[in-house]
Amino acid sequence: MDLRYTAAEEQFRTELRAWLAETLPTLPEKPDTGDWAGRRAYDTGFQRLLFDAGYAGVDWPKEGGGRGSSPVEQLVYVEELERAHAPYVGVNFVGLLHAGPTIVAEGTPEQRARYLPPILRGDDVWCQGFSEPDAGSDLAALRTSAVRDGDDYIVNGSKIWTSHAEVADFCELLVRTGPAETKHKGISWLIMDMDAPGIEIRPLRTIAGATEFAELFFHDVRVPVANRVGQENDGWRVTMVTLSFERGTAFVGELLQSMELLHSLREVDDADGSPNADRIGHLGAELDALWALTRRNVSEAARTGVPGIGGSVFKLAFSELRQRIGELGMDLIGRGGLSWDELDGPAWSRSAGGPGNAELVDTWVNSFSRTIAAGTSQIQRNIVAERILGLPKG
Amino acid sequence: MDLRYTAAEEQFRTELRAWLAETLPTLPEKPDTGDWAGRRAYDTGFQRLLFDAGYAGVDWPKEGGGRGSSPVEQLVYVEELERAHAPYVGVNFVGLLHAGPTIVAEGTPEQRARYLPPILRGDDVWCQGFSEPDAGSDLAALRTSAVRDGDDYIVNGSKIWTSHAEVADFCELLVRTGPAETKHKGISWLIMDMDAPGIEIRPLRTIAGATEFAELFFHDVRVPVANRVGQENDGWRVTMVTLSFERGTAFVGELLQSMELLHSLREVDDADGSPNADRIGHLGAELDALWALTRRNVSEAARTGVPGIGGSVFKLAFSELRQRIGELGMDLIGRGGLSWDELDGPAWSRSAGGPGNAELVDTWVNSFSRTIAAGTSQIQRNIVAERILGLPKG
Amino acid sequence: MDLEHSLDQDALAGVVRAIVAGRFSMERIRRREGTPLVVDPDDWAALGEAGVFSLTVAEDEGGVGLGMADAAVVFEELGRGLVPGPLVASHLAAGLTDSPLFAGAADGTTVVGAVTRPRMSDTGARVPLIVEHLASLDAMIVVGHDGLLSVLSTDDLEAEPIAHPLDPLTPLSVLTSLPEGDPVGDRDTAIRFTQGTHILTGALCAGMAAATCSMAVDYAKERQQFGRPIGSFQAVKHLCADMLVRAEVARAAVDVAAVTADQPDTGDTVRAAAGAALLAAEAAIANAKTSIQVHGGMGFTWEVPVHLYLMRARVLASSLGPLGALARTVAARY
Amino acid sequence: MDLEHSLDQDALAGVVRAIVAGRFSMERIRRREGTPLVVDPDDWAALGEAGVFSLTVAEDEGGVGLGMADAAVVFEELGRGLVPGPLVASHLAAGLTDSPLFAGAADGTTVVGAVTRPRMSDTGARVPLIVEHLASLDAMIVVGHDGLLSVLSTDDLEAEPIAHPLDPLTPLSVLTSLPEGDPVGDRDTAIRFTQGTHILTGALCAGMAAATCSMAVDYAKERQQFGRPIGSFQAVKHLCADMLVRAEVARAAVDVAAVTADQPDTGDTVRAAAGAALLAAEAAIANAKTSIQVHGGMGFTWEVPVHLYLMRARVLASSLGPLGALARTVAARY
Repeated sequence: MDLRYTAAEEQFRTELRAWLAETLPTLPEKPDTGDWAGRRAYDTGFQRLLFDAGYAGVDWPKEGGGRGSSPVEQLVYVEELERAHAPYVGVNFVGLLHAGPTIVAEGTPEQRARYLPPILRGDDVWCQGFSEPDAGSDLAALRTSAVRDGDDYIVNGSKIWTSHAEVADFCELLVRTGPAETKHKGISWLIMDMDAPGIEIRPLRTIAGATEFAELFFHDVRVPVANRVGQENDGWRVTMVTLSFERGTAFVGELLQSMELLHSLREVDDADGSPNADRIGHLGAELDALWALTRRNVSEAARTGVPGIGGSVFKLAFSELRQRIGELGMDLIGRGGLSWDELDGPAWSRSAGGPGNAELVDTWVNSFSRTIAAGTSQIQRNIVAERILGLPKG
Repeated sequence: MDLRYTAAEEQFRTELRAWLAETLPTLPEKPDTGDWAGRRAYDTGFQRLLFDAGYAGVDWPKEGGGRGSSPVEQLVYVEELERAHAPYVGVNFVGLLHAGPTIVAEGTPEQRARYLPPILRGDDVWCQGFSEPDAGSDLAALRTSAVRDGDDYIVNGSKIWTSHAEVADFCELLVRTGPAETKHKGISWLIMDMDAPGIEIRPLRTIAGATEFAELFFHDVRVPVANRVGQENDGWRVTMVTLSFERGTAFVGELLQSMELLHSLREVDDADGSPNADRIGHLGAELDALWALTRRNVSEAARTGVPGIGGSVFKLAFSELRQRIGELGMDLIGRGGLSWDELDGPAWSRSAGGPGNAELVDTWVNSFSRTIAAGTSQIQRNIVAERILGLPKG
Repeated sequence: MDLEHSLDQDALAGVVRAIVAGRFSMERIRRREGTPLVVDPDDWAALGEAGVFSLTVAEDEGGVGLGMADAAVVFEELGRGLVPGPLVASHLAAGLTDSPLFAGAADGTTVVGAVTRPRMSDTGARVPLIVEHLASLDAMIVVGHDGLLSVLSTDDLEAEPIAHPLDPLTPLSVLTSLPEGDPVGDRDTAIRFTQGTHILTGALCAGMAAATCSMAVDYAKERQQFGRPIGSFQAVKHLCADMLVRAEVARAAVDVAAVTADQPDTGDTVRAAAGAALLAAEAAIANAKTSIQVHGGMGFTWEVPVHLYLMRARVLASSLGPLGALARTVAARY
Repeated sequence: MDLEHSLDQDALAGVVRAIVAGRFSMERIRRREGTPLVVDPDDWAALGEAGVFSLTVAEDEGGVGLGMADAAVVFEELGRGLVPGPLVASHLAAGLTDSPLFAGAADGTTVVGAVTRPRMSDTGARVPLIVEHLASLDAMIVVGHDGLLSVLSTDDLEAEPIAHPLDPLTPLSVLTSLPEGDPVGDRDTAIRFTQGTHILTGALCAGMAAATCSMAVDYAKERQQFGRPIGSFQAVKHLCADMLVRAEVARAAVDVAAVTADQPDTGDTVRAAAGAALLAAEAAIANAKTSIQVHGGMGFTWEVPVHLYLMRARVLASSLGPLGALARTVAARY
């Protein structure tokens, strides 16, 4: 076990840090949450800067046009971006971290040539059409249908929880091409042009009040058969392949941000005479441990290509920890937690250098999705128990 | 809703309190835990005093020889005994609270005449032979067999978790009289004389170090068919009938004892400057609420004959609360919690008027059985979800 | 001794339930989300007419002459229905018959709020003074630093509205100053006010905890995943069972605190009220959170109303001050 | 950067596992339950020979010259096997090469314990001074009120044995007095001693948490109820999944604390060590408790060894002082 980085890794870090220090001050002002066009421009603009500097697709293999970095370099990359408060991946999320890697692994040469470079350059934005209202945890129950008609599929149905649909050029879409009984054996993976006729986008308001997500409705949308990635009815496997790209770095940004938040909560608590020091210290020890676990998972990925059992363990622990940090924040600011708008005055307010009530409310409210999205904690526990511990299926 | 008692209930309380004040000082010294003969003599001696004073079988109907008290009087009865630190029901437990009521409800006139009066007088001690090593939560999987041979059953098999077997005169025994596949439809309820040849008693050591329980092994034990209570293969229903005698008072003694213990832990914590006041207050609020819930359950029983949904709710909440009280005690005394023997000195020691480390260790260790015995908390949650909330079976 | 509802209490609960179903249906109250005037004067008067505010006022003072136990029954129903507005303060104001400002509190023609005067923080910074439903209020009870009560009219108060309150059905304003007001009542009045706040806020929370439990159970019976209702999975069952336990324990605590307030020789009202408020507030928060989890992705949508219970629970809990202080009150009297 | 075991560390773990399987099998160690001499000198010497105590002593001082990371690997295995004895104190004593009393600590011929000098309680009553394995000890490290270390021979100590210790494999005595002893090392030595105690006690606990998780999983695969292995029920699955999470998080915390101690420029060793001890002690207690629950009635029998892990976890946790103090140490440096 070793916490030191190689000279090459240190150099990568130094160069990246220097580039960030030079580049970030040149970025335009952040657009408002509701300004979708502005957000697209901002996020893809930063992606273009990364591309020009050679930092696009750090985690993509070189044959896909990426940098082909090692897992440890990927860790250094996300760590440095977070510590420098660089923009999040934002609207580039699905393209860079999901659809792109899938096409790298499973696309035809034509598909790779057509779709990958614009993702890396920040020219194309992708969204995801996987979940459906009746296919949440049970994704394989999806019903959106694609029926062959000559060289096209005709797609009907709906999707939910689609981020950035308003500004997306393409959608990675899971559709049913076999009968419903075939479950995960009758699913195909399509590239859908978001400009195709018959797509309706309805913003979905969440409990956080925001409309980060949308519902998609498809009325006879034509998708060329040539846009299918993988074989017909083999889309489930294609989807799973993407998971194998994960190197244990998925939550690094949020984890480091949580540590920074806890630090500022500790300062707020100090200003109040530290009545919550036990609770803060406990959460701090847990965050430190999950940072260690992250680095272990990355170490495992560096050796074997996959982060091992640590990924599921991390997700279970972190999603519940994040909720407890949210609750601590709300408890510390009392009545201040009743407002989404910034309030002024006490140690926790932004005006006094604290984290601000708005961020704390936001952290708390959004934490409730952490134990639901991407597999509820209940499903995660089943997975841990069955796949890692080998307990029999129920 | 009303917290006042009727004049008749108050008079019952006053008389009982006076009798306890007069009687308890005359009791002999408590025997050691390991002295079974002494414990039998002590517990049955007190039962005889209760009988002579008209307090035996407060919860038994008059036709069974009991006092036939209302649920509220039963509550007053157990409350006063606990507050006066009267002896626990001890070795009379199974006879008074389980086998006796079963025979009252399901026994023949001959069985009632033969077995009930000696229980009330403290002459006969009973034990229970229900659980088996492979039939714990799944009691209906029991395998101890009873095969007809003329006027007898011949019993073979074994039982576990039998209390007071060493000093019991009779055992209420569940046996399989039908084929194994019949599950709960092939079980019969027998009265077994503990002097019958072929019964072997092996003390079972628990994690508390004590041998409160025993395993029973049966080698061709003869039990007269006349000792069967209820019809052959109808023993499961007979057993369930006993549950209908519960009026919500089962845990009153332990609950009041927990409140007293928490009070003394609060004093210990006060002596240390109250670093655990939040935790103590929270546990106190929960205990107060469960005492309220108990009285609501008894109120329900007074109206309808059964304590309603509150019984399962109470058991789930109290068994886990009891563990947290145990943990608080251990945390408060630190290294003192490493000894079963009384230590002297600090505020928590008996010599300084505290609860004493031995009681705290004992409370903690024994609390682990609370979420297991009489239906694990997992099984209890299934019951609450299915029978009270109406969720579908899995 | 009887801790179940009397027939009269069942009838009272039924009356309130009917008003809630009629005037405060989820569909109807949600139309006012995010507006400054969530309290509708007609609806408020209807609550007044049903006795919601005058229930514990003596008959010779023009009230219904019932006790806190009856009020707890009523407030549990109001909580279950997520009825918005300064219910607790208006109810307690109706009992402060010395103050001319509160003449119409009992019949619901005067809407009364409450606020605790904030302390300066250690750094000297002013803690924002947040008032609920200010635009609907006629008058306000102020709990001072000394614990004593004063009253003031809301006519001349200066305040900044908060554009995005956490609970869209509890509009908020930040007062820029808080006048002294007129003293009302003595120390005993103030103690009863605190107890009443604990018990009735607890009752609202207990009702809310029961409601979010029911919502989860209903959803779990209906929602299919993996070819079965999700309520058939043990993991979901156990979440629901734990919700029921929390709701029932909270309700028992609230009810016994209310009866103790009516029959003070039967127990320690201060301890019972503080403990009830603590457990009920925690149950309301935990059950709303668990209900969201059982609802899965749907629980995270604005459309499904379970999140409104979570936000309201935070509003009510924050009105009790730090929950740890309630626990310490119980500890000090244990 | 690599937080997985190196090949050498895997080999080291294998060596320790072989010794544990041979000399410290559950059957073998349980024969000494309740006796005053649980530490067998031959077995202790075998641990010494394997380098358990001299692992982090520099090679030029006669040690193995490895680091805390390697020691953590070894101590996790010792914890998994529930190996009894004053392992942590003896290991740390081997590094205090200034003291002639500890000459044989490294090779396991001298058995060394540790004790923290208790404060008087506020009421002036003496807190009992409990020492583990006294009858087996040759010498003892005393942590004084000032945090500094002193050493003393156990030859002339007066003590009362405790007849029924919580953990039957950790015999206890109450010292009736505690001499001053000879000072050893400076403030840095004392700080390293505390860090070492946190890390190695944490490592034992992390290994124990993993062991009780495995025991529960094995039992759940085998035990049949309602016609299925109980491990097929979600309720049991989720208990086991939570145990794995606690064990893995604890192990990550311990390992990173140990590497930080070896490479102090990579982080805050004090914070990492305190946090690791906190999480690992809690995981050892919680997993033992949960494992008992999964074992059902069998978990409550003396025969099934899972309770021994619970009792040992309490012994180790209590040796760290109040766990809240560890949390506050982390908070102060966060």
